[in-house]
Amino acid sequence: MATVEARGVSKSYQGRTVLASLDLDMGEAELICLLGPSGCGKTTLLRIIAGFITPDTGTVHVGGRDVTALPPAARKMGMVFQAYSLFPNMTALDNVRFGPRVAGQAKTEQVKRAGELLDLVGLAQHRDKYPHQMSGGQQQRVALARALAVRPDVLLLDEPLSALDAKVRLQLREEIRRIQRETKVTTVLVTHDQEEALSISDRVAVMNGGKLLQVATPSVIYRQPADAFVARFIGLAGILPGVAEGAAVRMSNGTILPADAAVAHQSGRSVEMFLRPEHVRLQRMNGHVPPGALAADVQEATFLGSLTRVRLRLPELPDHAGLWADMPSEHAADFAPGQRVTAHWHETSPHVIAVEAAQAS
Amino acid sequence: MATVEARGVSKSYQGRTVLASLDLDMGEAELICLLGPSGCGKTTLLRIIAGFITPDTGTVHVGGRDVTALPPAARKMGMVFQAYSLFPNMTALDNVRFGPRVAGQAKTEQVKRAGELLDLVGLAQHRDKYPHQMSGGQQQRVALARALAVRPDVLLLDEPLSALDAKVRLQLREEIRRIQRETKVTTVLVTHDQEEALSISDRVAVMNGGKLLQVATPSVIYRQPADAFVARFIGLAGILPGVAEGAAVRMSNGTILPADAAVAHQSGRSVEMFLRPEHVRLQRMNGHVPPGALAADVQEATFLGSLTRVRLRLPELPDHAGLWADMPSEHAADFAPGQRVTAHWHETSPHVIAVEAAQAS
Amino acid sequence: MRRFGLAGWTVLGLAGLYFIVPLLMTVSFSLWQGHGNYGFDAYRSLLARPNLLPSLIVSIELGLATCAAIVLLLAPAMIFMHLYAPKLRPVFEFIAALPFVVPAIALVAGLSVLFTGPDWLIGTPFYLTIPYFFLALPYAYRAIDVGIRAIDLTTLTEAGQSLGASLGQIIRMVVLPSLRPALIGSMLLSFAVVMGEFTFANVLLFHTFAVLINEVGQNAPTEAAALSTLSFLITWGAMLGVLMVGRGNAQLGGAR
Amino acid sequence: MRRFGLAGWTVLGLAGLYFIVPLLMTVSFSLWQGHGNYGFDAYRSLLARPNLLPSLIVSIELGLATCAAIVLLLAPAMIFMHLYAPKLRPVFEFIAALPFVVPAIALVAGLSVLFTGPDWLIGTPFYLTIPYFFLALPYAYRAIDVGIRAIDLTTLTEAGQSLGASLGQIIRMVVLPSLRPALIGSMLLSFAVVMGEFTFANVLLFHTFAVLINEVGQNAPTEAAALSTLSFLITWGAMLGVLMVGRGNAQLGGAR
Repeated sequence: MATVEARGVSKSYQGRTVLASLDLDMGEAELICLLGPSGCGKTTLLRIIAGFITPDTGTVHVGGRDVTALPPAARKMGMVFQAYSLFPNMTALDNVRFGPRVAGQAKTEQVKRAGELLDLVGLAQHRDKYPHQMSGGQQQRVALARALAVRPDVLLLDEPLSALDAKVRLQLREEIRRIQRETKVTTVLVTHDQEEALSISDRVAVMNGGKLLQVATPSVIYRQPADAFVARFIGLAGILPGVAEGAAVRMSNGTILPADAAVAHQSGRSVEMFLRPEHVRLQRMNGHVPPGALAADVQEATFLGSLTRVRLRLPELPDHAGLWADMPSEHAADFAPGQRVTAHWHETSPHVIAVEAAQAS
Repeated sequence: MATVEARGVSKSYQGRTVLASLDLDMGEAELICLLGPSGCGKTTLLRIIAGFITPDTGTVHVGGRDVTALPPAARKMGMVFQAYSLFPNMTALDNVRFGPRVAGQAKTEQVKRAGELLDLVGLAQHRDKYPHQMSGGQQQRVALARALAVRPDVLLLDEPLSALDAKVRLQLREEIRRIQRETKVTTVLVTHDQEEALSISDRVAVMNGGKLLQVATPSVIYRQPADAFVARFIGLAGILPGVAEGAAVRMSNGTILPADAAVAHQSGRSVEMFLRPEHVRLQRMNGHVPPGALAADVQEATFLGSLTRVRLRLPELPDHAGLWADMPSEHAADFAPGQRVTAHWHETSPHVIAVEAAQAS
Repeated sequence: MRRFGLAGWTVLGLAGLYFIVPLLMTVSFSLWQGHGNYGFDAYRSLLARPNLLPSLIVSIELGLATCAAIVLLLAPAMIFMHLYAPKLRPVFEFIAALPFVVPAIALVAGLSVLFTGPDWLIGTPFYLTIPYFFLALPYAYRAIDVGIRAIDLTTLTEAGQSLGASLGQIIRMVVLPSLRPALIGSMLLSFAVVMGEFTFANVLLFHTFAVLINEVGQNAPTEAAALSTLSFLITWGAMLGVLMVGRGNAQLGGAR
Repeated sequence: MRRFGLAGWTVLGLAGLYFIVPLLMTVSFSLWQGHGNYGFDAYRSLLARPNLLPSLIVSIELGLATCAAIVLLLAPAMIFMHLYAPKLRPVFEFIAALPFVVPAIALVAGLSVLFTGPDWLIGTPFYLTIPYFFLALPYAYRAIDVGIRAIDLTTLTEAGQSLGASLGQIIRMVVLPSLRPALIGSMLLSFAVVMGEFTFANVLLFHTFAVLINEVGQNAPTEAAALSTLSFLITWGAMLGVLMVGRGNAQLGGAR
């Protein structure tokens, strides 16, 4: 329900830079995931927005108002923590009405509001339970209701699902998305799980080393990663190193592989070609390798249900080159480990990134 | 390197049946996963094979030899535990050579064997580290090497990956498969993670309530689940309840949906039709619902990278009916939440199971 | 999981005997009236002693004063340490362990020579509250520390702040209620320590309950046995209280 | 994380003063020779006392005997309890807490009247080893329990068994080496308890180190101060030993 603007935010601890002059803009009612490996600064950024950490430089505006100097209690932000943070001495209902209560609302108002929110998270019948009587997933639902009870301008979720079982995690993920859509609260979610980020976000902000590498919709992040780090971190990708030549890439063994026309302006530079497993098609080797294809050996085939994922070894290319190919499990019998194959793909499928470009462009 | 046969194994604790007269046969060099929800008895079965638990009835044979009365130390089985179980007062090398050492091998032999095994698990350069100096994944690799050092007839893995990060879990899973193939040790792996079981096993043994429901290859388990429990537990499936009529199933709203000809012999019985999301195709609603298709609303679309998974609501069917459909992410824009659609599928896709058949057939 | 080691049972049995046999003998001896007669004479003459009630009152007062010091000084200091200065934990641990490692007798021998102060303090037994606070420190510290660790104080405080509560509100509405079992436990333990303390009171010549027990023991064996029995009962009661506060909370979830 | 509460610093400061000021005063008083002169006279006459060495030896012997009992009785019993009878844990916890909740003075008053036994036991101070074992129990139990919990004894034992080792081999090669720091810690703590114990020895009329300190304190103030100083130094040394064994292991990883 409010925009969030972080401008030039940086933070160091004992000389170690955790956030390096970072800018982030969020629209109203938007859900953004801060995604990155541990130590990338994503939690620090969230805690700066929450007010638990004071940035060394930079400002945070919420709905146009500068909140940089405000203490957490004055920021009107709801927060859900990774660890179970419910007040252990209170029932679910009392936890949820804690915010309205310290704000001095009338008790009937508090209870009404808390009841509605417990309804929203599907726990109306558990209102009188204490935290230790609820499962982890239920506790996090109550924590979500409690955070929403203060009608926050911004909702901050600090890895709220990471302590939960896989099955509960999936359910609660959908629930959070639904509730965020219904309440239209601007939301920041911190996670290290790329599947979670892709599936839940309006936009994903990929972080590494205290910097924002790319902020974009899940499908752009997946299809057009801004740099090699994002390409490696998001989803699974085969990597083929080579040199750009016109609208193609030349491998170290001389093979010319077709690529997007956009490669043309990188001509002559060292590049890496990223290929998603769903774009790679295999054929059993029948003597010759057609132009635009690569010779490979099947190293391992992993049954994943509807799909079987095949890992390929590329004997003619350097060690760090590798490819994966997904295929319907019905066809997997043709590609057992050891089988010699040729791999090919549509020329628009590869995403080519210059090796020097370590930064977001 | 040895067959394993469990015959009529049962175990109760204080009147509660944990294993109910269960039979399991394993071939030489086979890798079987015991898969099931917590409390299904899978760990009890593993510990009976290991000798830590004495069964109430039944026998365990390894390589044709009855080991039921043998203590664990005499069974020649290597075991890897869920919790980090390395001896904290010993280096990686000393941990691995513990087995040969208590067996009275010459010290040079012990060290040579331990070195080879640390090589095999890729930790040759960490041989002098203590457990607390290693990561969780490294510790489990050492535990694997230690279990193999006694040249076991059977390797027993008790949720060896469940304490690890998602990324490390994937790596080590492949590693375990590779090492098992190289050493050809008959292996039992206990897990509650169905993806892990499907991807690593020669055969999967699905357990629930102390019984084996189905023992089959991953692809049979996935495509032809023996009963409703297996169908729900393995992978994601839409469920349509109805009544079998000839080679089709009649829904409660009267719609007739085509199904496999095998349904014919269940004619007249209550059945559930299971549909994998990859088999369901969607079209935007254009006025009428063609025969053999279902009207539905898109409830939620989740971006999963190459695929987008759509959850459907079926307004004309009972509450517990539901469908999912996977589609290439390129086409997902046509199926936003709220969109009315028709869902259809190839008549060989659904798997139909009679509701009364709660048991493995 | 199959066999309970013989050595284990032996030690357990010996330990049980060590506590139960003397207890039974003490109880029966306290009921002995000479020449094969048994009855409550010893208890009657014990209760008739004029110095029983005063010494019991002194000990109870000292116990309550020590409990108050624990709740008003130690608990807040530990909450602040956990929240704002976790680096000071080793200092706290060290201080909390000191009274136990420095022999009480060394402390009291040094102190008795040196401590001077205004008459209103040194002249009354309440002066003992200061050393008793530190004697009780290891137990009270441990009990409160376990309680604080069980509730993830930092996250609870941050959750409260993000909901708009002040630190005072959070401590009053969340932290203290959550720590109630730990605080009650620490007070019961401190009380038990004070009730049983002999060295300080004896050397500094205050007439507490423990000193009385010793005195009686020197000259009236059966009364001493009766007093021991009563003392056992009181302290076992306190112990049961600790256990039940802990368990009741874990099961009923009043504040856990 | 920003401010360390004022109350916290205050309590910390007071606690520090409470320990440091008397210590400094004790040390300076022990060096006072009257009329403004300072020197080591008190230490010299203390060391010249004929009963210093015997009482120190008695205390050290008792301390060693108690340590032996801890390692030979308590540690094996606890290992077996953890492995084969985890349900008995509450019993162990209860027994380990008893000596602290039952006031020592009540115990000794009852025991001194009742305990009879063969002369070779009751006639020597070694008789004290039995009550001292139980006095040291809470500390020793806690130290060993923490050590055992840190190593997941059950899984280690099962791992050893699956590798073909006997229970004896596992305990000798894995369990005891892994518990070494915990065992050393429990012995140092027990030793400190015995060195400082006054009540039992005094009431039962044995002349231990703690009794000597009290005796000296009654009639030779500066010597008492000197003795207190020495006692502080010895016990602080033991304490540092405990800390260093713990830390050394955590960092160098000898056996953790």
